[in-house]
Amino acid sequence: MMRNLPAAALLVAALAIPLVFGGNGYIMGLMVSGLIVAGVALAWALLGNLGGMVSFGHAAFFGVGAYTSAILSAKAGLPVPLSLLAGALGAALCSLVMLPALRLSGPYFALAILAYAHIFKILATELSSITGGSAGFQRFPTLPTIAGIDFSSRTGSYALLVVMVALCALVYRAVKRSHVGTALRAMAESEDATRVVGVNATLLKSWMLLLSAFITGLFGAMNAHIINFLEPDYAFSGNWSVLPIIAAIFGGYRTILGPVAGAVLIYLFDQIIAKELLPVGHQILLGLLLAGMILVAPNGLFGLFQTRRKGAPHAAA
Amino acid sequence: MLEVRGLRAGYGRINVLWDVSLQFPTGELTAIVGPNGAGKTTLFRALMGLVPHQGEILLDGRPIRGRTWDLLEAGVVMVPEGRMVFKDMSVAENLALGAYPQRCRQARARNLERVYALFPRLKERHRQLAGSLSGGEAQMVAMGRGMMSEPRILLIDEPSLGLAPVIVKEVFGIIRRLKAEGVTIGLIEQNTHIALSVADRMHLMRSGKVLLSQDAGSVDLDRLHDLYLARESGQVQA
Amino acid sequence: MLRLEDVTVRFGGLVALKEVSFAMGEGEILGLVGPNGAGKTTLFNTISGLVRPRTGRILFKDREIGKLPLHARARLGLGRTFQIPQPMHHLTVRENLTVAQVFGAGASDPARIDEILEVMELAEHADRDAATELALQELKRLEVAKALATNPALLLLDEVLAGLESHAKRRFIAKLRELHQRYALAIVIVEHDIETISSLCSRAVVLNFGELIADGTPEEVFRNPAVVESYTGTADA
Amino acid sequence: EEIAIGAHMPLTGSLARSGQAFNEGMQVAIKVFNESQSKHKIKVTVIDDESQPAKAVTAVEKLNSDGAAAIIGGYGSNIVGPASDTSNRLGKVYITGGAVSDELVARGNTHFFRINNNAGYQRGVEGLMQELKPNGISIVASTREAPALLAKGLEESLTKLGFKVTLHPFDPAITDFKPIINKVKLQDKSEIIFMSAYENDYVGIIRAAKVLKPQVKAIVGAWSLATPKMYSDFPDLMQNVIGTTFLPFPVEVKDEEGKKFAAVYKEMFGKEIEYASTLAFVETMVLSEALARAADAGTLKSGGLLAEMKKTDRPSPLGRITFNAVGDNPNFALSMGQHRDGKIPLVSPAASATGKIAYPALPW
Amino acid sequence: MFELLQQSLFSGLLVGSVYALVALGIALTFGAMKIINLAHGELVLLAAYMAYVIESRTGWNPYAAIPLAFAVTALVSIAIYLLIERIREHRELNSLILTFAIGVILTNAILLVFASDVRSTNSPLLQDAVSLGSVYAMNSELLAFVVSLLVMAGLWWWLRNSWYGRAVRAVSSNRDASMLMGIDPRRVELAAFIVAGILASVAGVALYTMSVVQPALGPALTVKAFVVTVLAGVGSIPGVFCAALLLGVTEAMTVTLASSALQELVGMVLFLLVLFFMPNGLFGARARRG
Ligand SMILES: Nc1ncnc2c1ncn2[C@@H]1O[C@H](COP(=O)(O)OP(=O)(O)OP(=O)(O)O)[C@@H](O)[C@H]1O
Ligand SMILES: Nc1ncnc2c1ncn2[C@@H]1O[C@H](COP(=O)(O)OP(=O)(O)OP(=O)(O)O)[C@@H](O)[C@H]1O
Ligand SMILES: [Mg+2]
Ligand SMILES: [Mg+2]
Repeated sequence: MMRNLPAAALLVAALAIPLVFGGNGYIMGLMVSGLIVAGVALAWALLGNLGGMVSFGHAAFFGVGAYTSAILSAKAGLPVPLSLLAGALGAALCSLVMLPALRLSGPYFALAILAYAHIFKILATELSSITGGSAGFQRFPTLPTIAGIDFSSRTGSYALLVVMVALCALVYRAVKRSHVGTALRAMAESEDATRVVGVNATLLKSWMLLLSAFITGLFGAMNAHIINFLEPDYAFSGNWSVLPIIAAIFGGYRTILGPVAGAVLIYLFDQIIAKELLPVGHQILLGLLLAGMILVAPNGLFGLFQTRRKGAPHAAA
Repeated sequence: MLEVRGLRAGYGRINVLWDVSLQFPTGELTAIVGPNGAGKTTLFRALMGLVPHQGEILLDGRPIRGRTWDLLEAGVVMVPEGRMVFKDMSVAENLALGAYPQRCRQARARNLERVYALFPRLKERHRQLAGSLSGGEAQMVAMGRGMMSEPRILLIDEPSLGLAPVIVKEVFGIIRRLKAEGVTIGLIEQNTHIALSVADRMHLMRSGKVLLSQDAGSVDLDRLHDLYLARESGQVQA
Repeated sequence: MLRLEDVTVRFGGLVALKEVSFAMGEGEILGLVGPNGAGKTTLFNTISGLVRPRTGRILFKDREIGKLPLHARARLGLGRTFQIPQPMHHLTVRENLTVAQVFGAGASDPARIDEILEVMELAEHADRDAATELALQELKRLEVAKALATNPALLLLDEVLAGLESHAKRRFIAKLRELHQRYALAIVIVEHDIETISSLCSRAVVLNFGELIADGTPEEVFRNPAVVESYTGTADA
Repeated sequence: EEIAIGAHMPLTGSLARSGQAFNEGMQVAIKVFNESQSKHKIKVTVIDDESQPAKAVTAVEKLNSDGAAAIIGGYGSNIVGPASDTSNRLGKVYITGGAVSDELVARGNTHFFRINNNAGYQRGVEGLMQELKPNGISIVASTREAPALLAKGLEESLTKLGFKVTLHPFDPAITDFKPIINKVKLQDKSEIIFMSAYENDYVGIIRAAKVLKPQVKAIVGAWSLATPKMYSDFPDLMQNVIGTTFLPFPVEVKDEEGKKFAAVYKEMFGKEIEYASTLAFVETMVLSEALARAADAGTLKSGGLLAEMKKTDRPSPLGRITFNAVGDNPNFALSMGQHRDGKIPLVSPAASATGKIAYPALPW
Repeated sequence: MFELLQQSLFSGLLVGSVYALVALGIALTFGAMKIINLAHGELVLLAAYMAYVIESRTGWNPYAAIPLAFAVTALVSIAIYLLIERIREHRELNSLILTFAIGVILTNAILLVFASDVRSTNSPLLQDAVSLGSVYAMNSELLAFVVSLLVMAGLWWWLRNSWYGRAVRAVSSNRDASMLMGIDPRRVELAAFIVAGILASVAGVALYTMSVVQPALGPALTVKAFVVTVLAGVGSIPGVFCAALLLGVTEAMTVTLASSALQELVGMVLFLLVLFFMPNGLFGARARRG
């Protein structure tokens, strides 16, 4: 029971927020943006924790998901729920192009993905007949009303995102707890050792990349229909790569709830507290917070709470 | 002379050494034997300041405050197992690093020649990355690297590990020669017979304690055997 | 069971294995000896798939496996240990075995893992982090345990006995015999200790500079002058 | 009576330079307005949108929930777009002077107003070209949103006017422009280089031109070029360069309002007014007056502001301001100013010129 | 056409030399310590702003700012190292995040102090055009080229001939073993960071003299530098120089032969191709181990 306490607390908070702030478009807007980051942070952490791959380029999946969904819903008239799914699939499909990068390790992989993100961004700018180029792409459908719930309203979007984040967290948990998850954990630092006992490392890693891209694309697509405006600089902005990393690390990227809570907290801290204290250059506070966190609690907020599992890595000497 | 008194050391939650006291008298070869996991390697690592520890370590009667690099300057050198080579550096670079302490940089070229003469295989492979060497070759690098620094006190951890019988004989030949040159040596060795053939004094460790200390000439092999198999316990001095 | 035909491996200019051919039968315990750098580990790497040979064929259970990826060979029943132990990082000892079992043997059987832990004297370390909390000999036992967990038909052991004190060594040898019996294992073992090879193996092959220079019973092999010269040295140094 | 309004500006991020200038102009307008009469007091809350759409959207939501009567928009169509959408949904009047995309007025938002547009910039440049009649024009344009839009528009309209036009779009990450200028020099051989970009690009492009010395007759640019600041920072590069503006420098403001603006601006920030701050000043004045009128009529709470905004028709330092059905200001047109020894006379169109163009107009 | 290509080849080489200058610092800390200093771009930028301060206050040549720039970058560099040094777990990943955070702090500090204006040199001497035959350049570009060649040679010599170079790599290869060699890991790593500071200060001043700086430039510099480092292959200092020139020339050629909008695209594609087909980089001799 104790182990599920953080999850339960988060769930209660998630339910309480619309009850308390439901009328406040501002707070709900911040929550929605925070949850978008949370979804991407979860996807990033999944790849980082299970796949052992640090990515600097999740913006690629985010942007592709956003554009795919927006274009399909506007130009092909696909209903938005389907276009969201298509966006996620589009992002996953794109990650297939990145499979060669799986051969690379550590920073090389991170940088290769960054290069892909750049390439996709430039393509979105140059293929202006499809994407509208740098002028941007607007006038595509908002989130629909289904069964009486208007998902384009702040509270509606919020509810949708909470459910989606929760679903993704459950998928993540299932993978992590499976034997596949255990094998993946080992693979990051001892690839040969895992392969000689029969683990098909490349395949498992590919699946993780695909899954991570899928989730990121899904959130990119949802964000597009919430903001209702796309342009390459925004959809492929480095922010979509960087913020989730900060959030995940802050919350604890080896945990599942860490990235989620980290994203929301960081986002709210930055927008509500930091902006109040320092109207210009408030990110300096974010930087300080992050640096402090890494030094004081390298395993993140949730890592702090977690009782150290027996056999967890610990510093020798 | 190197001496430890009441040494305790361990890794995080696990304590390995319990009040170990022993001496490495100048110019002598002190062998340490004992079953696996007894804490022999840990003893050497603690001596070199690689493992946090309590208790006193004295060099020539003066306590040292375990800075590894100060020990190296003072001529105390450890040869670790072959796993501890610099994997992504070449054999030549590994050996060159052996001569890092100020006092032996001058003589680097000469010492390198000496090492290459003892292990011709290393000369052949001087540009190969140490990480791709065979197990035995890596062991030779570790040994050669230790000799690059002209040790005054040399602590060697299982030099015969993974070496072919011919090479083992050569390595012990080298150890004998070093001893003859006046180097104080501490040696961990599983093969009691080989150890006894070069040692002046022998200590048996078990479960983080020194159980038996004897002069090499008067070793009671049966006693040793019993202790290995843990039929007896308690500190024994001979 | 296992057959190598003219296997050659090169690293740049270095010929690490030169047209090596041999075969071994079901349930055999084969000793593989030779001087340092002779190519023993390379041979294991080639069989298990870490190194691609330039030429030659590798047959396992009458199947050409030379082109199969690492994991596929493991699933066919090839278990191996690493000379420099390579535990799976971030996993406990037990998790190491579980992964090996699930992916290598294709089934999850906790009881069997407990048994292996017991046999390999790792039970008390079962919940330690494999990569950072074990001493060298424990790591070596873990290597064997992992290989066993994949349910192998052929076990490639690379110097798992090196550095064991004599009593432990004897115990280990007895254990290997027992495993060999119980699971009808074929074993290839690399070892520098002549006694061990003599007492454990029915047959030994000798590599020198990548070439197979002797094949026969341990007694025969260790009496072979070429072997004495390159490997064991003269009787007394 | 105190009326609270809100604004979102890019005070940090890629558009921070323009955002700062906008903020200053807006602050001056508030001060000028509050001092000009004593019945109403306008109070503005500014939120940094960090040059990001999502942040701008939440800013609008926050301002709305804090009770802002109307919203002054920031800079950049990609940011103003979603922000004004939100504002529209919330039923709040939204006015901007920093978003020129045509898309914005095609959405049918009822609460959206803007005082400038792409067409205005185009008109200014087209006028100049028709006066100069160059044999060819090379447009060097950033692929960022606003510059790309202007470049596209100009390429079409100038071609239609019979000019030979070559477009060189460049990635914003570019720092060395010599290869582009070299193409202009050796392939295009045109007489005019037109730059549609931002300050750092201008410096790079003009430097490259100074090194390669193509046979052009004038270097012309869009916004943020013909400003006193650019001259004082880079005097050697700016001499004779022409850019869009509406005020000569030193400011020769003929109308009272402009003079007042310049004086208060100097007092508050210790520098001369510039282009972006003027835009912000005008939009803020227009909004303030409409707010005051609605408050006087007692309709502020009941949506009277919208009607008052639509009735706007006033002169301004930018020329006449009115809003058409979609909220655009059809009168917007810019002049072209030329850097000359620290001064910036207006050289085109002839009607508003304060000096004669130096042609060929080159910094070397 | 020939003239066109000639000039763009030349321009590409000059731009490449600045890429090299910026990259050397990253190559040093990454190649030697496996630590990617994501704040390196900001260090360079900081140095550039020091050049601006000196030039605008005193009217001296920006190169006169190198001592001041060095003092500042070295201090910041030391601070970065002292913080990294405190990281015990997952050093490679966590130092990435830490230096990223420091980069954010520096970017915003620069923004607060220097505002968001664009800055560049005003020195007529540095901006003047020179022609070498039929190709043209600014004085500052030629100077930067020479400086970067010298700096590269200096760094190469240092890594080769001082004990530090080898020692730093030993520390990153196996910390415990390096201590057994008598190496004080903190001392050699600190030295590496100080040298990276020197490199950043020179790069920043050169950048200021031939290009335009603004507070948001840092991350772009870091990424470009890192791309060059990987392209070169870890551990090869001359390789960094060659890879940087190659990248510069490729970009310039893209502009000339295709469109300048594709410059970055082609650069990235080149990078990926090298990464996939030559995982050790163009000049990296060392095997990359997982
Ligand atoms: N890094 C570590 N973390 C935790 N425990 C360790 C570590 N290294 C060694 N140990 C433990 O310390 C004990 C002693 O190890 P040590 O390596 O000193 O033994 P040893 O006498 O050298 O044995 P061997 O003959 O196997 O080399 C072992 O029981 C081992 O489990
Ligand atoms: N990747 C590699 N690159 C270059 N040379 C290599 C590589 N791997 C192995 N070698 C060389 O090939 C030879 C054979 O090595 P191998 O590890 O097979 O020897 P071994 O017989 O296992 O020796 P040992 O008994 O010392 O473990 C050695 O000389 C080694 O240095
Ligand atoms: Mg040991
Ligand atoms: Mg071997």
